[in-house]
Amino acid sequence: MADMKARIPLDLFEVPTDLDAFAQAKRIVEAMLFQAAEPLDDARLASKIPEGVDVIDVLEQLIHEYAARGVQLRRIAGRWTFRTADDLAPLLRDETLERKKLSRAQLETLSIIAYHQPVTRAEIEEIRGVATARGTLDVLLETGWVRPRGRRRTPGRPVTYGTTPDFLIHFGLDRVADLPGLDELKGAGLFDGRLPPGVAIPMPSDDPTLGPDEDPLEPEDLLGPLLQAEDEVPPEAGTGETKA
Amino acid sequence: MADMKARIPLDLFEVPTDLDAFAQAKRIVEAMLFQAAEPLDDARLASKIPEGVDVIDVLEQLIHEYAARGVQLRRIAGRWTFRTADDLAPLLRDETLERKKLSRAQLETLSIIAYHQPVTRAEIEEIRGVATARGTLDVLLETGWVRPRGRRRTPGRPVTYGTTPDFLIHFGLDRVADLPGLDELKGAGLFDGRLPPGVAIPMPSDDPTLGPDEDPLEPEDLLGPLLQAEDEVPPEAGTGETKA
Amino acid sequence: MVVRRTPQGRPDDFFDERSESDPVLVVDVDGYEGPLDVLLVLARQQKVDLNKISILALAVQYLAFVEEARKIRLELAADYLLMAAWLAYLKSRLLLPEPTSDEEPSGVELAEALTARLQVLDAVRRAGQLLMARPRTGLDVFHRGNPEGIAATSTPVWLDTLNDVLAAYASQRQRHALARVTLAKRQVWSLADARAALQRLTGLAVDWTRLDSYLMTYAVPEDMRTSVMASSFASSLELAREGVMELRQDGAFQPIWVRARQAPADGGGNG
Repeated sequence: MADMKARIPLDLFEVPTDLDAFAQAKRIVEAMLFQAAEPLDDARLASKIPEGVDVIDVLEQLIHEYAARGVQLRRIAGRWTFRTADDLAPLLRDETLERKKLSRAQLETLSIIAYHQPVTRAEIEEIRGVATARGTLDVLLETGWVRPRGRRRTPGRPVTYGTTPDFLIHFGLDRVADLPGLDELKGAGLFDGRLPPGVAIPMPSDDPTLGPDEDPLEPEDLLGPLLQAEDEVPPEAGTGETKA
Repeated sequence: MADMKARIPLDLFEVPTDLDAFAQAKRIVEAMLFQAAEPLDDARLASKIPEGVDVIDVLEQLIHEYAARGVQLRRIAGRWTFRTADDLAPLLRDETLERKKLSRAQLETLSIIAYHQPVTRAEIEEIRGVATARGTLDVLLETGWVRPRGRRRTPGRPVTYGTTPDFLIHFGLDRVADLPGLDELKGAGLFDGRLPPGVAIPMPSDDPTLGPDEDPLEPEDLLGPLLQAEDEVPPEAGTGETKA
Repeated sequence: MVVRRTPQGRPDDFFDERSESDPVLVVDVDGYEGPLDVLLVLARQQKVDLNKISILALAVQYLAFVEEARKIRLELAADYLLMAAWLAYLKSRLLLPEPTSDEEPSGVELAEALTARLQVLDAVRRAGQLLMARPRTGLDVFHRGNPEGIAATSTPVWLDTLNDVLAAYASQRQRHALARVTLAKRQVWSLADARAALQRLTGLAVDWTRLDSYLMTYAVPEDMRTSVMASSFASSLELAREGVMELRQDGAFQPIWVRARQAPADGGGNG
């Protein structure tokens, strides 16, 4: 591996200076599509490329350049995205079971959602005393253990989060009310004696019925990229909205 | 847009049949790196390509093919990944994303950890000439760029800190020896060995193997609230968490 | 996170990362990051290469700075005052004829050691800037934005157990509950304070440094002198016992000298 370095000229990645507008447009479209979390439409791509270059020409050229590669430029539902070549799917597929553990921040956030649900992001942050990293909630939503359940009737109408039936299944709980209380946690040695008085642990409830201070989620909430949770929202949550 | 379809031959995405092993290996590596959520190492890539093809040759070829594109193949933290070209940053930057700045104290502490690792809190304080506020290290640990890595074999057995692979990934570095400005620090005498008396550290090292003057962290270290860093501890050390 | 600007805060983003749980750590004086930071700023005002700065001029300027700061605000962090004490000592060494004793380093050597420290800090800062100027992943350069697109074949198997969740909950509740405890301001120098300060000072002192009189004059409000003297002395004994520091006193009621322990040599410290 060490000799690898020697074989790659250092200036390889320097900014090319002699690019014409079309070549630069190709680079920009490539990078935009690569970076995007979802397919992009013509207008979005066209907005960033040099004036006078037709974005369709650029896309067409790129389609040809990538056609024989392991990654291809495709149009899906009228928008553009890179996808790995279909014929490679069998090779790539057997990645299968990935053994994962939540990070500490994720675990803490999950535990707060479990105990304090329904709870907003701001409330989680207040309990943890630190800002929640953008990805933390996303990962929890991805596990399928956490779902957005409504919106709190306070300024800003923040989304409230709660746990899902999958959460109960994974952790072998019958209901969230079975989560141990303060005394049991102490008994299990998870709190040591130094806990100041006045620390209370709420009695958690994941009742899918919205609370008096909660509004249902709007249909847009379930599609919005912020939540990224369409897949994970269990059926009950869906019915929650219909009550309105 | 409708005529777009007509302009692209329908058989464009058919599986190429006449590819030699090397060309197919290139496609596979491209696809694997493209779909991976994080950088992949040589061994992982090599496991999927046709036998008899050297994965380093493939990577080298791909580096050159992508060098002038909007997406480039880079080696970061000793692994391989595609990422967008540096010069496109102004176009791709998400202005809505809050660019959280480290405070001066945090940045200095991070630099000292990066350039002088493994390093103890006392050594950081000696270089900065000031006590480290409690939150400074916490914030750095929270970024995931810094981790406690062991304990120095000196009185008090202070914790030693180092950087994580995430640090290298974030700053696009292959290894800590590639840190910018190392020569100047060497010239200024950062590595003259005066700091930990009798221990000369010629270069920063994030080698997870502990140095001769380091002891491993104990399981309690990883659970203690003071360190707040289980997330960042790599698997080898992380097994401590499963003790409970 | 509380964003608190010091009154004459530096223009660069300087949000205070200290949590309310930090007892009395007064790290910044009008936005400075400790005494070395002040010295670097003063050194830059000399507008010469760091190699060529006049340490004597620097010492004078720093002592003036501390005097000024103390007029405005009594509560200077101990670090600033220790540095003042040390610089006052250094100043006298630079001004007076060199002593004949080989035991003590010359003023010039001490000045060089300080210059070297300033250079390291300066280089560390520049390195930090270089680091931050790099294209940063997720901000300037980007990895695949949608890696799952087709790779949904990998099914995550979550290994987390209920106990992990409970432990995380308990630990963070406890941490936060404890973090809420507010401590009253200390009226004494604790042994830990004294110890840390002495260690930082001996980092500066390559060789015998006289502590007591300068420390008392510069570092300490009058009502704390007894406490500081006692704590410093106790801590220095402790550090000497651990082999970190050496002490010397030439006779009863003579000044006490300290230095970082040298590489193992015969004889050891004559404490």
